[in-house]
Amino acid sequence: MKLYEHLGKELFARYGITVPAGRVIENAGQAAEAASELGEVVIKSQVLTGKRGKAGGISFASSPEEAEAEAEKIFKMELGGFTADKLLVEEKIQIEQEIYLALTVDGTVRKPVVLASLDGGMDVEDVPEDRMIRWPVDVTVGMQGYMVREICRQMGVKGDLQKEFLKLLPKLYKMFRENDAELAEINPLALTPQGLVAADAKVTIDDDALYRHKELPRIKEKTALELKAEELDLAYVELDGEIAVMANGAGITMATLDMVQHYGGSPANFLDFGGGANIEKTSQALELLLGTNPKVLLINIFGGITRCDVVAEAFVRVRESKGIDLPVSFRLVGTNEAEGREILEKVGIKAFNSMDEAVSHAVELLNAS
Amino acid sequence: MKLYEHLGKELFARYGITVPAGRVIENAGQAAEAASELGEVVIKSQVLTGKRGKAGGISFASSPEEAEAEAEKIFKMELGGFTADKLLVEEKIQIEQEIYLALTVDGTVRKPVVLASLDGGMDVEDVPEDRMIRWPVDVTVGMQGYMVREICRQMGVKGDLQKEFLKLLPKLYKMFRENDAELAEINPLALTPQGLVAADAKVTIDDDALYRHKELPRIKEKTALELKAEELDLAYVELDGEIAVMANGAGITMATLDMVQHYGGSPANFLDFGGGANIEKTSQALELLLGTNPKVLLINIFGGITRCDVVAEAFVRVRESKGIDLPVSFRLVGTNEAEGREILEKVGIKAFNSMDEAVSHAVELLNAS
Amino acid sequence: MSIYINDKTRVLVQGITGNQGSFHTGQMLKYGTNIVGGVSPGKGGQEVEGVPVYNTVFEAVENEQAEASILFIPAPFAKDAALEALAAGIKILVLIPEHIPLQDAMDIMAQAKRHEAVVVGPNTFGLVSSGACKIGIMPNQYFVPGPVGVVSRSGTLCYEIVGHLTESKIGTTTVVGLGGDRVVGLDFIDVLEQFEKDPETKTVVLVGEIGGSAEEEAAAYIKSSMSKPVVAYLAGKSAPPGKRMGHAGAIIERGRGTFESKVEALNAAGVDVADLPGKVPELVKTKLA
Amino acid sequence: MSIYINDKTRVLVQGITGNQGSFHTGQMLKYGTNIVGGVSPGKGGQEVEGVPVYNTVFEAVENEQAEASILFIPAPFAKDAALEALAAGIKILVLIPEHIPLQDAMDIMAQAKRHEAVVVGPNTFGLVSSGACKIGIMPNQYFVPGPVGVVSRSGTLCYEIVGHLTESKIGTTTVVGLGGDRVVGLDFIDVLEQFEKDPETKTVVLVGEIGGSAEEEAAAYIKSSMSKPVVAYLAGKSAPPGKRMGHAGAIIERGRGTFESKVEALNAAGVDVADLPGKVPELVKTKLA
Repeated sequence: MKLYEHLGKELFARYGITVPAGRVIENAGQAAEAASELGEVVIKSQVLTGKRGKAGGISFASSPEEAEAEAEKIFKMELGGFTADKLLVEEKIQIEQEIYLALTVDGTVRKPVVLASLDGGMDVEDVPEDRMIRWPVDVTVGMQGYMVREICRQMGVKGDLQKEFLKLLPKLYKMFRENDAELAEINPLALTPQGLVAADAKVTIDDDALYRHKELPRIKEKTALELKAEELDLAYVELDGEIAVMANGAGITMATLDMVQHYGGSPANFLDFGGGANIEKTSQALELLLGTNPKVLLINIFGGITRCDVVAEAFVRVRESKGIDLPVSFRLVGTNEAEGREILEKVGIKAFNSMDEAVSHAVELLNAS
Repeated sequence: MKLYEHLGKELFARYGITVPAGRVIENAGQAAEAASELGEVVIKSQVLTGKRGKAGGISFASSPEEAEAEAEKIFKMELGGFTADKLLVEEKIQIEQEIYLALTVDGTVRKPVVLASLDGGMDVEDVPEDRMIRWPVDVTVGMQGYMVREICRQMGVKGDLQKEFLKLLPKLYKMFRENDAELAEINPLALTPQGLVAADAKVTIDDDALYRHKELPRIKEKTALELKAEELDLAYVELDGEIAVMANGAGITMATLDMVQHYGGSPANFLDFGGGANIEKTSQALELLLGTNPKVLLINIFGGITRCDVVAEAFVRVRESKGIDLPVSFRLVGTNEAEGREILEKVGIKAFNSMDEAVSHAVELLNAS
Repeated sequence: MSIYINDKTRVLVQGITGNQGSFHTGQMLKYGTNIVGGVSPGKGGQEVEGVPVYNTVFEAVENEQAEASILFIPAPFAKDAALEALAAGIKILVLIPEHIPLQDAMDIMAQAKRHEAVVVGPNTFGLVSSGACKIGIMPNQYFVPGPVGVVSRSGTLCYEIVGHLTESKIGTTTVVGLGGDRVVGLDFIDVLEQFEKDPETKTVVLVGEIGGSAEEEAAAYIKSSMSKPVVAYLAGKSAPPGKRMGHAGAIIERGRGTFESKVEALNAAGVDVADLPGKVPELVKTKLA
Repeated sequence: MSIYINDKTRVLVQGITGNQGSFHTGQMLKYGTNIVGGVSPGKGGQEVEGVPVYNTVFEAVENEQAEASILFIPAPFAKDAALEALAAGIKILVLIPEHIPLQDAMDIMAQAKRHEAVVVGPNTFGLVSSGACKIGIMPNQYFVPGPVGVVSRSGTLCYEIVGHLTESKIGTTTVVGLGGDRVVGLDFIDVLEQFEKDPETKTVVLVGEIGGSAEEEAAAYIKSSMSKPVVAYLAGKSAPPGKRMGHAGAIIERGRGTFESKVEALNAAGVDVADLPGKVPELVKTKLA
């Protein structure tokens, strides 16, 4: 779960990390009020899309009037498909140097890793490899002073700035671990006459750990269907094609999409309904799929803990209750395969044995539609 | 630094460990007030000596009048050489079972170790070995649920009581680590109808870590000389013999005391003035020693980082300024030995080469005095 | 020889009294796995499928000398159970649960390293030494002995491919599911090293997917250190960037972990990448021939 | 052969620019120790006694391939410096400072175990391979080569006893100070094992004191596993219970760690315990004869 910048900064502040003075506003009038308190300000759209600045979601103002006018503009802007409900109005800080600093999880070393570079402000992928210091942190040790000194040495940082890092990094690490963050990125980390200030905040919280962070808000910058899928605990991604796909298992669902494309079709979605789902959950997954108004339905089941009869039964129920009339291509093998096929045959559907046959048939159905 | 019971219980409470409702009182009148609030009470002398109960420092009262009378008695009592400034008046709790639980440091395994036994209330040394569960805690892992379950299994604890331990032990461990405790003992840990209650609290904080616990009170249940030694950062222990001993290094100081006894004398103290002390500190150590009014002074220097000339110089200075007239036996070898001997010879003292000679001479001086 | 586990391996089931735990205990026993005990706090003394249940892993290890353990424990409690297994001396730990928090997974891996234990998963179907020992949840019938080692990041897709091999009368030595999470224990290289050393394994199938850099690292290892032929299939060719495709690890972020970069790396290491799952057996046959 | 260290050992000094650090760097160099570098954050690029100073241990290890390190760092910062040394790959770590908090010492020891490093101390004079390499603060002149291994919990008392040996023309192979704190790295048994294996060591002197159970455990080890003769001296015979005699570990608590129990255990293991420090050489001579 990605946190809006202002929420990330609230978290930072709770851990003693300096952020610019600012106000969260919900209408343009409040921007004028904030600017009259803060003086020269920067106004930032609170959306989760990256490249917000390039798209015009960040603006400056040196008077309350100007702030109100800029805020009005930004409130109307669509950024990455979303308009912002809130803006962050912050004092304009005096930046001497822009630094990049982040903590993320490195699957290769299975550790949190510090990323630090004096090339702040740039997109992380644009920083040259040798200018980006990577330091994996042993979780049994935690963030120690020596690690910060060594990171600083590798960055070429000394003296007072090193002292600032010695204060900052243990706080950032504590925040990262205690809040189950996957990413805590400060870019730019601004060196000002008052020390290091987090001028931006990109914090992502591990969805799987949200249950132990009741204090954190729940951010829902998703489409209606994605939200529905999340409620049902389904792995669902909206795509823009025409064949709705349902399968059991993330890998095989991806492979099914790839195969749809391979045979010239286009998938409408990724939907992994998991292993061992019951009739209820399977039905809900199917109903969700129909909501996308696809032209063809493709179901690919390789039953392990998933039972073929359960999927067939759920399909027949939803078909009857919702009156599905779109063409269906069904692949059904594995646990209780015979029972499942029998159920489908009663409604006139012959299930395929192979994924290949089912997918190419789905594409044929699409071309015929 | 040992904490008074009431301070230990305050720490416990801060970590969510249940302690009996209670009041700290400073005069007998307050005992009556406390008893009128709490009902039946137990009144406990706040001294650091063990076996406080057996010595009469704990009493029960069922009315405010009785509480006042008992408190009066306990305030007058001398326990382990000290009278209490404060008493703890607590509600009398309904104890179904007495359990022993402690966290301490085990030098052999170099880890914190949980000690747990269903034979609570007894002195720890009286609990049979096989009834005392010992569980070393890996500090890189911390106290995890599985450890508690295994400790419970070994104790023969199940069901609801195990659930109580699952809540209690992580709190105790957190308290122990975060406060740099050397010992956190709950004996008895009382099983009551409301769950586990810490009926006593013995908490010792690591002196070497006090600097990072400004929030903790400083307990000074020491003799005036011991307090003075502590201020001077000297390792000093008062004994009841007649030969004052000063040496450099804990082991050699102990060995000097042993040798004094070996030759039939009795040491007045243990004083290790450390290695590499300057004239100032050495002088202060000597002045401290003279405060005990010994009959003979024995100085045993094997100089490594300690310089013989510095010790000799300090001795001569103190001798002159304070007018030391008691007999002295001096052993002086090691760094700058020649210079040191010369300084002593000027005031008519011939230093010995060997510890043996110096100690036996000191005993002769004592016998001659 | 077989890698990691064999028919003698003494296996424990943590969470044996739950629905999944008891069902898969039955399935593993049917496959021939030497399950010596189960653990379920508070249920010690019971039996599940004839297997004795203990209250703690320590008790089970003491009584049954278990060496491996498989976890059927809800994600919020999985870290505690995993650390218990490691502390009690378990050397092969299979973590079935999905949704284990990332920070918990890192804590588990740090301790596994200290205890020199092998962790498979989390979010894996487990591993199987075909015909000898299955520690996992995969359907029994597809895992028959043969000359091919299989290592996969995903579950059902792996069954699909092993199913194609079985249809083509090609059996497997060992099949390992690495797990779909971002932080998992074994990685491709660990398993490839074992396959390279295993005389029974003649050819290896690697089933990867988009996201992360595991396939690229595997390719580098294959290029530098493997003499045996490797065939691959990769899922996610059609996936858009920035979207998690079911697995936490299956996401193209910041331009890294793309299908193209993986194919390129594998091809450069001499690995043929099948364009459909069903094409894997053909490629394997050319290597075995 | 020598144990732990020899004339080739590449030694680092952490805290080299401080008073103690620079003084003892000079002393160790005079003894012949192969000091390759020093560390002092913010002072990189300087020199002390001709030794190059680095900002971090990583930098020093990278440039000088140091294997051992000695710490002259104030107690509140010692844990950080010790963890740095261990993380940077130092395998012999000598902790001179006293007053390191107990919890810090336990954290250091846990990491040392993970890194398979040897920690000497804290609150130790260090160790010396006589005539070859001194990593410590003991006076140079007493440590001359010979056939006796010495291991001690205390400092000056150890010098006293080694001084007596030197007077009697008996030299030492290696002398190790375990340190006076309650939690230290090496213990008697670790060092006795090394002496048992070291062909140059013919007899061992163990200098113990009251408190803890290290001497009793050493006695059990000597009884079960040592072929070489051991002579002991124990300080604290006259110490009252419940009082810390200077060392954090030198305290008779709860009836444990008494002089009598230690002498009894050592005698039962065939170890002669000298009643005065000066009697040690006589006993050693009977063993060497």
